[in-house]
Parts: sequence; structure tokens; C-alpha cells
Amino acid sequence: MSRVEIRISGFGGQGVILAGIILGRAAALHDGKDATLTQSFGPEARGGACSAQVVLSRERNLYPCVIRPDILVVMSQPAYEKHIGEVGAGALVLYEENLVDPVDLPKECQAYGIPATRFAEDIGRKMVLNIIMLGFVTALSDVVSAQAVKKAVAESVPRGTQRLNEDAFNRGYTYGLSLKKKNDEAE
Amino acid sequence: MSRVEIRISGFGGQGVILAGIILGRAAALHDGKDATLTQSFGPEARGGACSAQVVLSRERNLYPCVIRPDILVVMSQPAYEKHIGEVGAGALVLYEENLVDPVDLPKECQAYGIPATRFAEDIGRKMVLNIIMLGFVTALSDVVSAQAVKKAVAESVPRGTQRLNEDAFNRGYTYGLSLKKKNDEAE
Amino acid sequence: MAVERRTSRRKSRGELFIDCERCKGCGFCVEFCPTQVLAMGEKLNRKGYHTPVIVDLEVCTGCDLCGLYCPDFAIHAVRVKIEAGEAKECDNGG
Amino acid sequence: MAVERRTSRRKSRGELFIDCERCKGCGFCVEFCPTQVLAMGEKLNRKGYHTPVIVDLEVCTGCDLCGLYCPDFAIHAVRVKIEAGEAKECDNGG
Amino acid sequence: MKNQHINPVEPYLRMDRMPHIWCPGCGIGIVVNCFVRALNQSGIDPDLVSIISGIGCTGRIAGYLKLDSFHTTHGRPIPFATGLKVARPELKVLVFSGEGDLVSIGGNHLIHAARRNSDIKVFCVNNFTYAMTGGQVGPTAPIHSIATTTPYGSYDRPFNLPFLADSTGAVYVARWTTYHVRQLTRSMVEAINKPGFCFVEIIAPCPTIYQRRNRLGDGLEAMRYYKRYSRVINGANTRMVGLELKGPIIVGKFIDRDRSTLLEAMNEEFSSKLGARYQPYPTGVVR
Amino acid sequence: MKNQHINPVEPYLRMDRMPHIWCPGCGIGIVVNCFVRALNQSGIDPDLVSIISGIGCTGRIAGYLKLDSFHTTHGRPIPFATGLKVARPELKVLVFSGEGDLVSIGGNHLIHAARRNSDIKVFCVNNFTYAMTGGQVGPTAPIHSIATTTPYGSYDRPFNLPFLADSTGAVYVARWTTYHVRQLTRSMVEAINKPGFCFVEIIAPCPTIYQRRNRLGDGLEAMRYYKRYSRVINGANTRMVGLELKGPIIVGKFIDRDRSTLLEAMNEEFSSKLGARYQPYPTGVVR
Amino acid sequence: MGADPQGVLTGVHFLDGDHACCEGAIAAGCRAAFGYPITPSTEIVERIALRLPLVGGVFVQMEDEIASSIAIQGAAWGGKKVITVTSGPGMSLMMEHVGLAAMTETPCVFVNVQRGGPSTGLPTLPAQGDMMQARWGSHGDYEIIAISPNSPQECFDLTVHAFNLSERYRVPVLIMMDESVGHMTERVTIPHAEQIEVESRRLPEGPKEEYLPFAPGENLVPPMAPVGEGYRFHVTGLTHNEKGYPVMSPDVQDHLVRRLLDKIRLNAEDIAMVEEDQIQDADVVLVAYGITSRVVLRTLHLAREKGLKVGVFRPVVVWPFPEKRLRELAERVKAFVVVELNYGQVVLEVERIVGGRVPTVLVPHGGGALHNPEDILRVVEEAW
Amino acid sequence: MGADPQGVLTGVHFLDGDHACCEGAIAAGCRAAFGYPITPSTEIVERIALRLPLVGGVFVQMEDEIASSIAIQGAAWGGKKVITVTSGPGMSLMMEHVGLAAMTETPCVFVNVQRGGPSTGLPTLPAQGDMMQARWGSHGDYEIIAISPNSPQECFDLTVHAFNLSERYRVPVLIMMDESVGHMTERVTIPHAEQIEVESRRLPEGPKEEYLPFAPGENLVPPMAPVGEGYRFHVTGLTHNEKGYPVMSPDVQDHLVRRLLDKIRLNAEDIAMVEEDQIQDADVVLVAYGITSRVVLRTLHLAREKGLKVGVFRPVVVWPFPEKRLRELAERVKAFVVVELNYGQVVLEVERIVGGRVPTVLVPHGGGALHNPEDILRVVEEAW
Ligand SMILES: Cc1ncc(C[n+]2csc(CCOP(=O)(O)OP(=O)(O)O)c2C)c(N)n1
Ligand SMILES: Cc1ncc(C[n+]2csc(CCOP(=O)(O)OP(=O)(O)O)c2C)c(N)n1
Ligand code: SF4
Ligand code: SF4
Ligand code: SF4
Ligand code: SF4
Ligand code: SF4
Ligand code: SF4
Ligand SMILES: [Mg+2]
Ligand SMILES: [Mg+2]
Repeated sequence: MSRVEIRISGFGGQGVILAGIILGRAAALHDGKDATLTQSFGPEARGGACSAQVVLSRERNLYPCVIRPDILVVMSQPAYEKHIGEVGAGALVLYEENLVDPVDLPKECQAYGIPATRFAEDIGRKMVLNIIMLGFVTALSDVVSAQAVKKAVAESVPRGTQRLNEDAFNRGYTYGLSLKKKNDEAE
Repeated sequence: MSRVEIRISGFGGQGVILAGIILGRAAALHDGKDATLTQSFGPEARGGACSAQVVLSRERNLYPCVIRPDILVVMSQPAYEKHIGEVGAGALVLYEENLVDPVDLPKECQAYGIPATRFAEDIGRKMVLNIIMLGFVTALSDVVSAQAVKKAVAESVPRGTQRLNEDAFNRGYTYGLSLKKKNDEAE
Repeated sequence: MAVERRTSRRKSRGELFIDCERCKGCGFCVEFCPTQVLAMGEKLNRKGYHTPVIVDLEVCTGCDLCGLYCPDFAIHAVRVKIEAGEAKECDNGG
Repeated sequence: MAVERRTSRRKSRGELFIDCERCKGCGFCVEFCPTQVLAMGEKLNRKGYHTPVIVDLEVCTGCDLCGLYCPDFAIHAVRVKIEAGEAKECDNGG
Repeated sequence: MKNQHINPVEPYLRMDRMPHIWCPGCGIGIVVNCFVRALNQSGIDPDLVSIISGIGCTGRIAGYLKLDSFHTTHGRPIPFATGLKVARPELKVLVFSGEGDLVSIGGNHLIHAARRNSDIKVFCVNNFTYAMTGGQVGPTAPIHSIATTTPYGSYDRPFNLPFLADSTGAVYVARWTTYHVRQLTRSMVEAINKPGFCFVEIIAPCPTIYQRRNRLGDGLEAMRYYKRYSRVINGANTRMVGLELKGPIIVGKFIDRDRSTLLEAMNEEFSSKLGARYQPYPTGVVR
Repeated sequence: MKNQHINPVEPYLRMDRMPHIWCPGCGIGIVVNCFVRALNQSGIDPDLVSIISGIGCTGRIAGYLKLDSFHTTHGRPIPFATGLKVARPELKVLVFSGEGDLVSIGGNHLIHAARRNSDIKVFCVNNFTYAMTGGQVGPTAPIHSIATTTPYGSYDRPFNLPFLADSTGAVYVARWTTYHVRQLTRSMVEAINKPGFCFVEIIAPCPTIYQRRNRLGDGLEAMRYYKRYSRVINGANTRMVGLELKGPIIVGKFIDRDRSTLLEAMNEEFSSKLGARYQPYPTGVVR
Repeated sequence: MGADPQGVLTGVHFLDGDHACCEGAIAAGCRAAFGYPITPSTEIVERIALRLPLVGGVFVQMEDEIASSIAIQGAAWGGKKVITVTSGPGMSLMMEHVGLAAMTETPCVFVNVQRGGPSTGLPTLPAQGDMMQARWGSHGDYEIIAISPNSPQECFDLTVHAFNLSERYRVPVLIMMDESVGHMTERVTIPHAEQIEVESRRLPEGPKEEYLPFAPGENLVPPMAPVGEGYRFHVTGLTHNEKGYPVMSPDVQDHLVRRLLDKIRLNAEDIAMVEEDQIQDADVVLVAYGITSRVVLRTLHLAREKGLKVGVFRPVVVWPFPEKRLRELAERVKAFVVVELNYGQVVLEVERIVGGRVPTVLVPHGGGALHNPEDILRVVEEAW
Repeated sequence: MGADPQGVLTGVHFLDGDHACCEGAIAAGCRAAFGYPITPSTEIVERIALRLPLVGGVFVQMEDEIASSIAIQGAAWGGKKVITVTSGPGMSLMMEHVGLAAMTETPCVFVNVQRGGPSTGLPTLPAQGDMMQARWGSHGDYEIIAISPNSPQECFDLTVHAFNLSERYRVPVLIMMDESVGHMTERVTIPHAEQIEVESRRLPEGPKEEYLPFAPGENLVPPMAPVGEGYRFHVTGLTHNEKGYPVMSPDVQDHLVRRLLDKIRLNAEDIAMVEEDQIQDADVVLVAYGITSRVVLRTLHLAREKGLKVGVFRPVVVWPFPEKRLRELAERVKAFVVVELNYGQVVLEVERIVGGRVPTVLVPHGGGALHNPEDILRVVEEAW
């Protein structure tokens, strides 16, 4: 892995940026990688387009932008439509399946959906959507260790919600692993 | 007269600038000359150093500064001390004699004093000091016509004070003429 | 505080319009409808919000308080003569 | 409104200091001296202002109201034991 | 059959800009609803209405209303409005903005416009925080409230806006919450039709920021709170209507008095001094 | 024998800058006199006193007082003072400036500092005009007064400063004229010694500009007017003490109340939330 | 189009620059003004306050410069020609709104009667220290026009011109006077109204619903509708599309801001205004603007007396700088001597344009007085 | 001197630039901060509000930017190290007080996290459009120092450095971040307190009565007494003599303002901070600062892959511009390509310094996003 580009994208209010921060933090502080997180968001506090870019590398990474994401995580239809054109062959596309309909998916990439909103409602807090997605990403990619991400989640969420978030992570992670397994079997 | 430089200087509140404006106006509007008035003053509303420079010429005058006044009119000791060094041979120095002690007067210049403050008090309004001085200047120099200055005075002073100011002008003018005569006789 | 139903159903009743894709699920319309015409639904729209459903159109007076309260201009009502009208509920299943 | 003279001349009286060159002739000291010690003078100082003169030092109490009122810090007074002091008037004839 | 009958606010909205940026349960949309109804009721030709906003979540109102509308700079809608009004006295010039915009950075303009009785109407959405920038403490934030810049609780005494407007000279002062849609609409009509500087405070939920940070629930909980804890006292002494974090909310029309507007006063003064040389300036006020 | 005994104000003045720029009969010098006496009476170590001014004739006070002194920008002495005070709470931070500086361009700072109860003392010389710039209309100019920018008479309603300070939160509010030298001195002592935002309005003659333009005579006539038309009403309702061009002048100590200062309130809030993690910040206030 | 005669004080006057500027504004059709006093610009608003009520205009003294600088914009959208007036410290406070006017293409005129700076500086004395601020003082990329008169007559003439440019380009125009010109009194001839060329606002044509308030028109400038006429347009300081709606995208930003710059940059030749003196055979060219352009005439005179071939190049419109003409000169003269009442501002632009072809020398002056022409001469002689 | 350990969060963190800047300030000894929120700088004051109370400092959220920018100056004279934080529109409002700080030689740090402009522009998106404003935004002649970090680590390091320069030169220092760096999160290593070099204020020596608060000391910088210690000094934004007294004369103006400029201009080499990449053999040099200096590294990489001899010149301290070094380079390279997130600001200075020796090409960008490195490469190839 010389350089991995990840984009997480959705609405404002879904915790997109925090997901990026946790991912970057896991890599930078617990996996010993170089990580750069950049964000782009609009003026809306809720509901606007919002996206976090994470670039991971072994060496010091200076160019901070994501141009051709290796991993695209999308949590809204507009985000999907805006960014799906960026991915290239071999990219991993992960999406929230209640919110995204992955139309015109490029053939050369692997795509997995997760009903994370429903999972979040099950867990009882809609706001853990992003952590579920993180678990999902962790399971289906191999750019960060689950260990590192779990640590980073615990460090990043409000005191008193650690347990809840751990559950959320696990829910996404397990679901991801199961899909992976299914896929591996299918192949 | 290609170019005549005049400096009128005193305290803020003595009407120094107005005197300059009237002189310039007389020349520019009633004597058909080119006149440029510039002013310099400090932050004080009353009592600070204050000076008006008038440059008169037949042609359009572009350089606006007074460097070597042909006529220096001073109404305070500090003004006298500050500017007396500027005058050259043949210059005319006119001063208010209650307020200025013309020490170290350059020999090459002609100097005349006038007790204008007293005159003003006689007339009953201290504020006409500047107009008295104007009359004095008009009498002793020949750069503007008495006619023109009188007109300019009338146009420039507050309505209802025209008469008072005309008196003031005449007082200074007459006094000036008498000194001139005396001087001419002496020569 | 029970809300009394005082719909003068004789003369007029309400015709309701709901645009579920505009709705953000705040619940104001449901809460402040004086006759409890509405309830929050189960379905999610494309943005992931639950949207209101009509539970008792009969009692709707067309007062448009729901419209006044809706911060997203997603619902409104008109008063119609007794015979006219019908509820226009969200039709895209979002 | 006549000002009553209530100088307890027994114990103390005033010593007055006037710096005529600082004075701008506003007349406040003259006006508000409770015992009318001062009057505006005829002479002009170097800036052309009339300055106060002492007309009745005897009645000065040294209350320094003149000092408090003088916007130009040109006059002030001190209270002195009965024997001491003398007025310091403007001495440069300005 | 959706939209066979369009929402009555739509003709007044720039529908090509929908959906708006406001969060779920945000009170600002309700203010827009009330305003559109008020505009209808006021009988004013909408072409003659200008909307002026500053910067903030509330400030976005100008951009959504399909009227001549100006989204100016942060804190400055009031002097912009004064400029526009004196240039075109026949217009109704209405300011919609947040309490941070109008009272913090814009406080000086507010008090001077009130003093001059500039003939503009100010609708101030008070959500107790700088919402658009993510929830810093604002000039009306109740003591002990949590904001990003008062993470341990705020301690500056907040302004009581009706009192501030009243004491600096507004001729019409009212306060409502977004729960009080009918009364708010009526106050808007009154303000629009009244000459002079009118100030209407509108307490509105900001669920995303203010409510959340202060554990006050979502928008709906806020609305229920308003319903439950508001007390209508028309004519209340404005000095007494200050707010606390979890206290009662006194609402009502507090002030309604008459005084020459800026332009009327100018005309009176100039006419009395200049007589026939002075051609009275139009004031836009029909008394 | 001149100056054998020096004027008691001299040790507090930068004598190397005399004569000052103020006009004959200007009231500002009297304010300086009173302040120097007040400082003496207050018992404060002058080394611990800082003087902050804005720009204007009054703003020149800072430059003449031989204390740590700051002549800042027009309208901004109050926030400078707040900055200095919170940095060095043991200091007495005193603002001297004109009503144009403090209430027109600086109005927002005034109301917010009062609201926060910033522990600074504001001595506002009100001469009803922007004197330094030659006499434009100011925020306290009585209606019908003539100024260079209201050549036909002013028409904007002026602020009533004690009411403005009171209504925005000042804990001490008084008004005197330069005729009331003893009372003014006493108010200055009280303000200096009182914690919190204190506001003293000082009505002062500007013979060169305001008096002259309005044909109100010279400084002496103004002082006689003050003497004759002032009415001392301590505790007066500040709403009632507005001024007119040739009306009576109500003077007195209007407000004197207690409230936590900015830093005290901060300490209370932080201590209650942070407990031992919080080391109370010095407030400079000895209660 | 000629001026509205009601506002034109036709005749020969003895006026200072400040007053002449006021008359220029009124002659140009200005009927709304907002201001806050500050030395040495105050005389302008004072005269405006006296004059506007008599010609159907309105002046409001605002609470501060920030208010003034945005009140004019409200009035401009109300259809008026507008002005505000200030000096250095006030100009600094207006900077946010210069940017707003540039962004919203609001025609308006700002006058800065420059005094000694920085900060409060020398309030009653001249300087030319705000020239770069005029160009760069607000955040972000934008263009303005800055004009620098050197006499009361020009204060009249160029103020009229400033209003015309402001309307033509929908851009804030800054009249960069200085204390010396502002307080200089000379003969000022005000022509008959019909002899004064006054440009009026270009209004949109076509159906109101299709009006695009920010779509490029002639010279890239959109026509401007006034409020209250049913156009129902939106104006924002945010990045916006041609409809005036905020759009937060780099493309819209590029489209918009590039046009804002280009409407000035590409029309620079139309805007440029230069005065040259004895430049034909000049070896050394004195570059100066505003009051200093009169001071260097004395140096020119002294130099020519000594047989030195000196010329004068005066940008009357300083921003955009008359780059093309200067570049031509740089091809043939031996040196440029830039004379400014500051420590080097416009000289940087001259140096950049001259691009090392010939030496560029600065004669700086901190302000508070004008240059001594003989000091300048000395530098000229050294430049030989 | 080392830093006060109380404020130093020694360790390895994953921080964004805004937060790192806050930590830098606290590590540098900043104990008083004043601010007013504005995107995208707000996170700095938010963290300050959280952190300062725990380390004995004080933060006050003021009513606006004008108040913030002068409250810091009151606090600075009270002896504190101070900061205020804003973005474009707020910076425009602070301009009068940047001038005041320059004039009164008040050490203070301003942070401008740049966003798209002009006016409200693109509040949440990056730009570098305020660079010339930083240099010229206030009226009159003055000098400041402007530093442009390109990573969260530098936001920490250079903020410490900014405080040091501010104290050393008694000058306002502007940290010119941008949205991209401010919201970029990376690993930030905060060293032990004693490893952080912190300069403290130079206090006067000698008798208090003789203290001249504005007499040149080391490097032309006067030592600075705090208030409350009996110095009884006077500070004014008016032109003042060495005692601090206002004096309205051209001579005093010249003496004062020249020194204010010279203390920066003559010490430019001490202040300069430059980063160079593969410059030794470079034919074409990319000039970029802040976030853009990271973007061009990609171009550098692409170009070198193609065998093009490209180098990078990055002024870390942008103002004063590292003129000397650039002039040296201009003697031997073939072209400069200046890459900025604006439509041409620092490029003007580069062009001026290069003086036509070799071509200088701008790659502009209106902001809202970063340059595409391949677009830059195309320009580089053309420059060949
Ligand atoms: C000069 C300037 N300073 C600061 C900002 C940042 N800013 C934008 S909106 C806002 C606060 C808005 O608060 P409020 O007015 O209460 O509106 P709300 O978002 O709460 O509706 C601030 C500080 C700005 N845009 N311009
Ligand atoms: C930003 C700015 N605007 C305007 C001015 C000009 N100015 C200086 S003093 C002043 C008014 C002073 O009036 P006031 O505060 O009442 O003081 P006074 O002179 O009457 O004592 C003004 C407008 C300035 N110096 N700075
Ligand atoms: S119109 Fe709306 S609020 Fe009124 S009764 Fe019908 S549903 Fe309820
Ligand atoms: S009020 Fe509007 S947004 Fe809220 S739930 Fe009802 S329809 Fe949806
Ligand atoms: S001290 Fe002054 S005021 Fe008092 S009595 Fe003597 S002269 Fe009069
Ligand atoms: S009060 Fe002072 S200035 Fe006035 S007359 Fe008396 S001594 Fe002179
Ligand atoms: S942040 Fe608050 S005020 Fe802004 S749109 Fe969301 S809820 Fe409304
Ligand atoms: S102008 Fe007025 S306020 Fe200023 S010094 Fe003179 S009298 Fe005093
Ligand atoms: Mg708000
Ligand atoms: Mg005043």
C-alpha cells in the first residue's frame, strides 16, 4: 500500500466527517501510517452535501487530495451520483442501502450495500449510522485494522456513548464480514 | 507679477484660513488671476498653529506650495518664529503687534505691525481680527485690489455681519495706508 | 390537555397535500393538528426521514395549521365544500 | 443670587496662584469663586486672552474651587494658616 | 396527483432553490410561512416589498423568498435597509435575520435605527445561538447555556430584546415563538402596516445546535415547551420579559406607539426651517 | 514666585505637553480636574490606573494624564479596556471619551460591555456634538440643534445616555455637568471603587462648536445655564432624564446596584462546572 | 446625456476640493448620500447635508462608516446614485463593503480624502498612503476603479466621471483625494448642465421573469434592475450564479469572479486616463498622481531649465493602472522616477510593469507635507 | 526559553489545523484570546474557549471582530501574549486595528483562515485570496509579518513561531491559513515544553522615568513595558515621538514610520523562511505557499517523472517576501510558475522581483477547491 484514497460522503448530520476522522486517526495513531483527512461541506448544518477524504500511506503524504478513490463510502443518493464517476477499476464502493440506489455502477468495482439506517434504529440511536458504516468499511477493506478503528472510535465519541458506539461498530463490522464471506464463497 | 507667494499664519480660531480664502477669492474671481489657497492646521479647534498659503499668478499655477513667501502675515508669536526664516529679500512682513514681537527681523524685508486685536475690540467683535489684517495686507501690498477684496469679504462672511466686516476691513486698510504713507515719506 | 374535536363537518372539510420528499419528519404537523388527522408513518423517504400519514381525514377541517407549522413547506391543506376533495398522500413510497 | 460671604478668616485663608500664560480667559474662576475674590483683568496675555486679577484676596478661603473649575490648570489655591501666604499674581504683564 | 394544488407559500418562494438548507425541526421555515400569510393579509403589493437579511441560518430567508431580496453582510441588514428605504420610501423594507446578526455584531445599527425611527421592520429570529457557524454563544443565550465557546456554560447576562428595542425607541415591539403562528402572523401584518421602526422577536427552535447542546430535545420538544411555558401578556413592561434557560416565556405585543419616522421628522424640520425652498421628501407613509 | 507651589493636578499631568489643545472655556479640562481629585480621594495607587480614550477632543484626556494611558481608535476604547482589564484584573481601567466615540461609532461596545458587566469605568463627556471633527450632529444632539451636518436643525431623536447605560446593564449610572465639580468628583470616586461597569455622563460646554452654532453663548454662559437649569434627582428613573435643546438638566446618581462582574460570573460558572480542575481567575475585585 | 440642471451650480466659483467633489456628485445625479465625519473629508458631507435637501436628495449621517458603506448600497439598489465619503481609518472600516459592492456589482462611489497614516496618524495633513489599500483592502479577488484628482476643478470633473464609470461598470469607484487637494481652494468652473456628460444606469430589457441580474451584458456588465418593479431578483455576497442564487461550487466561483475581474481588466484601456507632460523627448520620466503630480511639474520645470530631458507621466485613473502605456514608455526612456507621498506603493506596480528594462527609482515621503521639488530633482539627476 | 509546561499538550495527536493552531498559541504562552466566530476559523476559538480556562488563561467572545481586534491589544499591553482568529470578512473588519497594532508596536497574532471571496463568497471552501490584503489592507504605510502553514503540524509549529516573531519585532503577525489546512487532520507531534523555543517580551531596563516606549532598541525595536508598573507611558495611534507623545509633524512622521517599516524590511533576512525542493538543478521553479505548496509537490513529482527539471520554492513567511533568495534564483532558472488559489496576488511581487529576467507565469484558481496538479503540469510544460 503506497497510497490509498478514501472518500466518505453523504449529508451533513450523518457524521461523515467524524467517520473520516476516526478512520484517519486509527491509521495515524494506531496503525502507524501517515494519514491526511480533508473535508468538504457546504453551509448547511444538516442535509447538505458533505464529504471526508482520507489519504493513507506509509511514507509522509504531502498531496492531500483524493482524485480517484480506492474506497468510496456513500450515505446518500446525491453523494453517490456525484462521486461514483470518480472511482476506477478495482475500487471498493460501500453504500447505505436504504438511502442509496447504486444505479449505473461501474463494472470494474466491487460494491456492497448495508441497511445501516435500520441497524441504527435498531440500536436505538440514529446518530450511530456513521459508526456502523465504519465497521462495514473496516470489514470489507484492509487498510486499517479493526483493533485500531475500535480504539479510535472509543477515543472520538462522547463520553458515555462508548458502549453504544462499540455495538454500532460491531454491527457494521459483522455485517461486512458476512458479506465478504458470502462474496468470497461466491467467487 | 509672475508668481506671488503669501503666507498667513496664526492660531486656530483667528480666522487665518478664512483670510486666505478671501484673498484668494478676490484674486481669482474678481481680479482675474490664478489663485491657489492651501491650508495647514493641526488638530486643535482653537489655539493651534494654523496657516494659509496663497499663491497668485497670471498664468495657471500648478505648483501649490509656498516656499519663500513674498508676503508673510503673522498673528501669533509662534507663527512668527516658525515662518520668519522663510522670507527672503524684499519680502513684506505684516504682524499683529499685540501678539507678535518681531525679534530678529531679517533686514532685507519690510515689516509693519498693526494693533489689530485692539481694533477688533474697539469694533466690538474679536472675530473680525482677520478682516482687519486683510485690510492691512491689501493696503500695504499691491497684489490684489481693495475693490476685489471688499467684494470677496462681503461674499464670504455670515449674512448680517457684512457691515461689521466692511468696517473691519476699512480699519485695517486705512491704518495700512497711513503706515505706507509714513514710510513712503520717510524714504 | 385533550384536544376537543370541533370540526363542523357539515359545511366544509379539508383537502390535504403532503409532499413526502420535502418532509424532514419534524412531526410539527402531527402534533399541532387540532383534530389529530395525522400521525408519523413508518416509511422513510429518500433522505431517511419518517413522514406523516393521514389517520383520520374525516376530521380534517382544512384549517391549514399543519401548513403553517410545516417548516419545509411539505404539507398544506385547503378548505373545500363538503363534497369535494380527497387527501393527496405521499405517493412515491419514499 | 447673592453669594453670602462666610469666610472664617480666623483660622485660614487662601493662597492663590495664577499662571496667566496658561489662562485662556474663560472666566470660570471669576464666576464661581464663592467669595468673589477675582475679576477679569484688562491686560491681554501673549495669546490675546484677558486673564483674572485678584480684587479681594482677604476674602479668599483657599477652597480651590477656582482651581477645580479652571479648565486650563492656570489657577489654584491652597488653604494656609492665618499668617502665611500671599497671592501670586501674573507677573509677566502679558 | 401531488401538487395538483400548490402550497400557498410556493408563489412567494424560489421553488427552484428548494429544498432549503434548514434542518429538520428548525423553526425558521415556520417564520417564512407566517410571513407569507401576513404579506397576503397586509394587502401590500409584493412587488413593493424588499427583504433584507444578514448572514446566518435565518439570513437565508432572503434567498428563499421570491421578492426583491438582499442577503447582505453579517450584522448589516439594518443599515442596508435604511439606505434602501430612504432611497425608495414607497417600498416596504423588511429585515429578517438572526439575533447574532442583529444584536451582536449588528447591535449598533439596531439601536441607532430604533432611535431614528427608520421606517423598516425587523423580524429577529432568536434561537439563542449563532447557528450557522455551529453554535457559539450569542447575545441572548440564557445564563448557563452550553455553546461551543461556552463549553462550561455561559455567564454573560443576555439581552432582553424587547426591552432593548423599546428602550432605544422602536414604535412597535412584540415577541412570539414559532408555536404562536397565528399571533405572529398578526404581529407581522401590524408591523408591516405601521410606520416607523418595528421589532418582532421570534423565538425559534434550533434543534441541531441549541436544543441539542443544551439537552432540550428536538424541534418538537421545543415547540411543546413554547406551548406550555409561554404566557401571553400584551402590553407587558418590557423590562420584565427577560428569558432564562428553562424559564417561562412571556410573549405578546408589548409596545405600539406613534412617533415621526426618520423621513417624516426630516421633512418637519426642513420645512419649518426652509419653508417653500424645501420640497418635502416622499416618506412612503400614508397617515 | 510663580509656581513656587505647583497646581495639585500637575503631578498627574504630562506638563511637557502643556498647553493642551482644548479651547477657551471648554469643559474637558474641568473633567480632568475632578478626576485628579477623585483619584486622590479614592486612595488607589496611580500606578495601577490605566486611562483609555478613543478619538475626539475628549479622547485627548489620555494623552495629558501622566498615568499609563492609551489613545486608541475612534469608538473602540471600551473593548480595548475590556481586553486590558481581563488581562490585568488588578488594574483600575478607566475610559474617558466623548459621546460620539462611545455611543455613535462605539455604541455596540458600550451596550455589550454593560451587558457583560465588564469591570471598567466609563466617563463620557457629552458635549452634544462631534467636536474634534468640527461639529457634526451627534447621537445625543437635542432635536432642532444645529450642526454642520444638520444645517437646518437636527431631527433624529437623541439617546438618553443614563437610560441607555441603565437599560443595557450598567451597575452604576450618574450624570453631572461640569458645573457640578464636587458631585462629579464624588461620583468618580464611587465609580472607581465600585466593581462592574460604571457609567458617568458629564455634560460639558463646547463653546467653539456646539454653543456657538446653537447661539448658546460661550463656556461661561453654558456653565451658568447648567447651574440654573440643573435639577439634582438622585435615583431618578433613567427613562425620564432625556434632554432637550433648552430644557432642564436632570443630574444625579441614578443607578447603584450590584451584579457579578464579567470575570466573577466567569469564575462562578467555571467553578461550578469544573470544580477543582478550575483555578479561579483573579478578578481584581475585593468584595 | 446631460446632467439634471436642478443640481448643477453652473458658474465660476472659488471652491476647495472637498466642496467641488460634493458639487461633482450632485451634478452627476447623486441623490442619496450617507456618511460619518472624519477629517479631512468632512467638508464633503457637510456640503452634501446642506445641498441635497434643496435638490430632492437625501443625506443620512449614519452611526459609523460601516453603516454608511452599506447604506449606500441599499440606496443604490433603490435606484439612486450614491456616495459615501471618508478618510483612512474610516476607509479601513469600509473594506468589507467595498468587497460586497464589487461582488454584487453595486454602482457606488467612495471618496477617501487621504491623510497621514498608518492608524490615526496625522489627521489634518496630507499623504497618499492608502493607494494599495484601495486596490487590495478587502478580502478575496476583486477589482475596483480608483481615480486621483489633483485640483478642485478635477475634484468636480472626476467625481462626475467616477459616477459615470461606476454606472458603466457596476463597480465601486474610489476617488482617492488627499488632504492637500481636499483643502486646496481654487477657481472651479461648473459648466451648464447639458454640457456635463452623465451616464445613467443601464436597465434590463425583455421579460422580467427572464431577467438574469448577473449575466454578462455589454462589456461583461449585467444590466441592473431597480427594486420595486416586479423583477423579484436576489442579491447576495455569496458566490452566485447568473440568477443571483448562491451556489457553492468552484465552477460558479470561477465564472463569477473571473467576470468581475475581467470587466475591469479587459476594459482597462477604456478606463485608463493618463496625463503626460513633455514626454516625447524625455529620458527620465517622473511618475506621479494626485497632488504629487503638481509637485513634480515644478521639478520638471527646474530640470528642463537645467537642460535635463525630463517628462511627467500621470495616471489620473490609478487603478487599473495604465499598464499598456507605461510599457510603451519603458521601451524608450532611460529611467522612471516615481514620486509618492508614501514609502512605496504604486512604485511596486511601476517596477513590475517596467520589468527591469530600465531603472525605477522611488522618491518616498511619509506625508504630513508635500515633497520638495528640489529633492526630487536631486534624485532625477542621480538617475541619469 | 522553553514553554510553560502547563499549556503544552505534549504527545502525538490527530488534529486538524485549526486545533493545532490553538495548541500552538497556548504552547507559545498565549493566555488571553478574543474572538468572534466565523467559518472556517471558528474551531480555533472553540478550542481556545475549552482550553484556556484550564491553563489560567482567559477567552472572551466579543460582540464583533472590531472589538476582538482591539481587545487583544488592550490585553497585550496588560502583558499577555494574545491572539484573535477570523476569516476574510472578519479580517476586513479588523483592518483598522492591524494598522493600530503596527503603529503602536503591539505584539499580537491574527489568524486568518482563508475561504473563498470576495465578500461572503464561499464560506466553507478554501482560497488564498487575502494575501495582498494581509499586506496592504489597512490604510497608510506599515509592515506586518505573514506566515502560511501547509499542514496541521505547521499550524502548531508556525503559530509558536508567529508569537515569537511578534514579540521579537513588536509587530502584528498574521497566520494566513486556509480552509483546507484549517480543516485538514493529520498527525501532530507536540514536543516537550522545554523543547519548544518561546521568546518572551523584551522589557525595558534603566530608570522608569527615562523610559522611551518608542525609541529604537535592538533591531530597531523598542523594549516594551507592561502597564501597572509605574512607567506611566502613553500610547497613541497618532504620529508620535519616542516618548509616545503625539506630534503632528512630517519629521516625526518620517522618523517613526520609517522605523516601523525598517524594523521589518532591514530584518527581512532574519524573518525570511523558505522551503525549497529539488531546486538545485531546476529549470522551472514552481512558487507556492500554504496548501498550494503541497499541491505543487505532486506536480513536481509528475514533472520529474517526465524528466522535466522542476523545483519548488515555497515562502513559508510570505510577507516580507523572501526577495533576496528569489532574486538569486532568477539569475539562473528559466521560468517561474506561480501557483495560487487566487487570480494573481503574490505573483505580482514575484514578477516585480524577477524583473523580467525570466518569464513568470501564473496558474490562477478562484478557490473553492485546490488546483489539479496536472493542470499545473500543463502550464509548466508550456513554460518550457
Ligand atoms: C463579518 C462576519 N463575521 C462573522 C461571520 C460568521 N457568521 C456567519 S452567520 C454568524 C452568526 C449567525 O447567528 P444568528 O444571527 O443568530 O443567525 P442564526 O444562524 O442563528 O439564524 C456568524 C458569526 C460572517 N459571515 N461575517
Ligand atoms: C474610524 C474613524 N472615524 C471617524 C473619525 C473621525 N473622528 C474623530 S473624533 C470624532 C468625533 C468625536 O466626537 P466625540 O466622541 O463626541 O468627542 P468630542 O470631540 O466631542 O469630545 C470623529 C468622528 C476617526 N478618527 N476614526
Ligand atoms: S388542515 Fe391540517 S391542521 Fe387543520 S385539521 Fe387538517 S390536517 Fe389538521
Ligand atoms: S411538519 Fe412538514 S416536515 Fe414536519 S413532519 Fe409534517 S410534513 Fe414533515
Ligand atoms: S480658593 Fe479660589 S474659589 Fe476659593 S475663595 Fe479663593 S479665589 Fe475663590
Ligand atoms: S478659570 Fe482658568 S482659564 Fe479660565 S479665566 Fe480663570 S484662570 Fe483663566
Ligand atoms: S442549525 Fe439550527 S438554526 Fe440553523 S438550520 Fe439547523 S436548526 Fe435551523
Ligand atoms: S472644539 Fe469644543 S470640545 Fe473641542 S476643545 Fe474646543 S470647546 Fe472643547
Ligand atoms: Mg441565532
Ligand atoms: Mg462630543
